[in-house]
Amino acid sequence: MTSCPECEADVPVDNDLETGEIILCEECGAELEVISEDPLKLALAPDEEEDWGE
Amino acid sequence: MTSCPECEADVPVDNDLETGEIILCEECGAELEVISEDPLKLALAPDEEEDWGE
Amino acid sequence: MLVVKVGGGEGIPIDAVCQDVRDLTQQGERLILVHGASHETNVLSEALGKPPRFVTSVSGMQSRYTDRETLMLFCMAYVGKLNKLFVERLQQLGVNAVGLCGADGRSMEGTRKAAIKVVEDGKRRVLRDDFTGRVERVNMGLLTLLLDNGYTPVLCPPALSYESEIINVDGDRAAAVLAVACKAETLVMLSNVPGLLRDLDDTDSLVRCVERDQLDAAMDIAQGRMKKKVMGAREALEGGVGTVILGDARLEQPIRRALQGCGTVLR
Amino acid sequence: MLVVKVGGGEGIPIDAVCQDVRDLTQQGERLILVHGASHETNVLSEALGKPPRFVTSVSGMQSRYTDRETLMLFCMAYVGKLNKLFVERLQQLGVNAVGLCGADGRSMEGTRKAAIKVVEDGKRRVLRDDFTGRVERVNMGLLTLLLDNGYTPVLCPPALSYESEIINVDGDRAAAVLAVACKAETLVMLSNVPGLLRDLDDTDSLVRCVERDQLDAAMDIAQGRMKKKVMGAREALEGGVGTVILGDARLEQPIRRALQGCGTVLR
Repeated sequence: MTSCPECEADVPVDNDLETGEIILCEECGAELEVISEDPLKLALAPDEEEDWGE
Repeated sequence: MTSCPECEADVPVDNDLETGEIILCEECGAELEVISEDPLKLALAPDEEEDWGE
Repeated sequence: MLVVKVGGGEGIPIDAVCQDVRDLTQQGERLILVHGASHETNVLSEALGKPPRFVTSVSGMQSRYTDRETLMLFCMAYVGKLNKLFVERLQQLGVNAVGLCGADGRSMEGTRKAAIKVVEDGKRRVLRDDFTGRVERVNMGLLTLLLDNGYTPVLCPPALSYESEIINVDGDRAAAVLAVACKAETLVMLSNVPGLLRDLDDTDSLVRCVERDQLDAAMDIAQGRMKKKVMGAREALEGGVGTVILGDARLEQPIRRALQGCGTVLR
Repeated sequence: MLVVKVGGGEGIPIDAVCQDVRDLTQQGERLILVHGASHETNVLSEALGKPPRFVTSVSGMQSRYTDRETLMLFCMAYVGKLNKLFVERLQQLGVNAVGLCGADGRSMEGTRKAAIKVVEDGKRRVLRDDFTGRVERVNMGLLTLLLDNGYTPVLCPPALSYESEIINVDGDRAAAVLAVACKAETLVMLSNVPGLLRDLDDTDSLVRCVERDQLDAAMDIAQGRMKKKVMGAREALEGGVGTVILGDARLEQPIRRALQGCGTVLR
C-alpha cells in the first residue's frame, strides 16, 4: 500500500510493479508513474504529448 | 601451357590458378594477371599505383 | 520550390527518383529531397541482433522505441547508408547533392518528447529514455545558401532537439514542416502505394483528389503510415503549401508522374 | 586557418576535441575538423559477421579491402555514427557544425585505384572490385561558403571518385590535401600516441621537432599508421602549410596542447 501523490488516498499496489509502469488512483483517477520500485515511489504521470512517433 | 601476351613465350601454368592471381613470364619478366580461368586468359598486370590504402 | 519526400519502405527506387531530380533541377526547379530509411534500419537492427522494438502510444500511434543504442543504428542506416546512396547517385547524374541530417547546421530542429506513454503487453508504461520528437524549425538560411550556390540538399532524419540531442522524428511530418518553411508550391510524398486508398486491398479505390473541406474525411480513411502522410499534407496545406501529392514511388519517373497528378492530389 | 585531424582509433576523445574546437572557434579561429573511424568500422564489421579484411600491397602498405558491401559499412560507421556524434557534441557546445563526407557537394574528390596489387597467403594478386583511392581535390567553394556563414565543417571519408563513386581514402592524407587547399597555417593530427616515437615502446623517445631537411629521417623512423601521418605532413608542408603537429589525442585539451608544441612539430 502507498499513497497517491495527488490526493493522498491509499493506493493498493501489487509487488510485480516495474519502474515506468502507470497505475490509476481509484480515488482521484490520476495516472501515476512508478518512479522507483524499492522504495516504491509514485509521481503524477506526464500528460499525453501529441504523438507521431516514427 | 599458355603464351605470354607480351613476348609470346610459353608460360607454364599450374591448374589451381585463380582469377586475379599474378604470375611472372620467365622469358620477359612481365607480370601477368589471370583474367579468366576457363579458358585461361592472361593479360599484363596493371603497374603499381602509388598506394596509401586506408 | 519543390519538396520531394521518398518513403523509407523496402526497395526504395533510388535511381528513378534521382533521374527525375536531375531532370527537374536541370529545368531550373529549386528542389529539396527528403528521404526515409525505416526498412534499412530494421534490416540493420536485425543483423546486429537488436531487433527493432515498436511501441504503441496510448493514443494508438506506433513508433520505433529509440533508446541511445537504437538511435545510433538509426543514424547509420539513414545518414550513413541511404543518404549517401542518394548523394552518390545524384552526383553520378551531374546533380551536386549535399546530404544533411537535422543535426547538420541545425537544419531540422524540434522538441524531444521528455517521455512517452505506451501500452505494452497490456501494461501502460512511461518510457523516458526514448529519443524521439518532432520537427518544428528548419534552418532556411543554410538551405537557401546551398540552393543559391547550385547545391541540391538531400535531407533525412534524425533531427536535433533544442537541447542539441539527436532525435528520431517522423519523416513525413519533417517534410511537411520543411515545405512550409521553404514556401514550396508543391510537396510530393512518394511511397510504395498508389496514394490514399479507400480500401487498402483495392488499388482501384484510389482517392484522386481531396479538397480542403474533405481533409477530415481523408483522415478517417487513411490508416497506419498513410495517416501520417495525410496529417503531414494537412499541416503543409495549412502552412501555405499550394499542393500536396501522395504518389507511387514504384512508377517510372515517379516524381514527374506525381506532378502530372498521378496519385492523390490534396489542395 | 586551422585544420585538425582526429584519428579513428579506439576511444576517440570526442568531448575533449569538441571543447577545444568550441574554445578556438569562439576566439575567431577558422577551423575545419576531419576525423577517422577505422576502429568503429572494424567493430561494426565484426558485429555484422563480415570481419574486416586487410590486404597488404606489394609495396608493403596495409589497407582495408573495400568491396561495395564493406564500403557501405564504412559509410555507416564514419558518416552515420562518428560524424554525427561529433556534430551533436559540437552543437551542444554552441558550435554550429555541419558534417560532410567527400561525396557531399564533392567536398573531397580524387582518383579511384582501378586495381590494387596485393600479397595474400604468399600469392600476388590483382583486386579489381576495391573501392579505394586518394583525395586530390577539395571543394573550397563549399567549405568557404560554410565557414563564411558561421558554420564549422566536420569532414570525414569517404571521398568521391571523379566518376562519382564513393571511395575509401586515407584520412591522414585527405587532411593534408585539405590543409593545403585551405592554405592553413597549421595542421594538427591527433592520434593515440604522443607523436613520432623513435622507439614505439618508449614514450620518452618522442621526436620533438622535425625540420624540413630531417623529413626523410623521420620517414625512416615512422612505422605503420605513423608513416602515413609523416607522409601527410610532408605533403602539407610541401603544399605551403606552415606547421604540422602530430599530437596526442588522449591529453586534456588535446588540440590546445598540440598548438603549444606538445607532440612532434614538423615545419
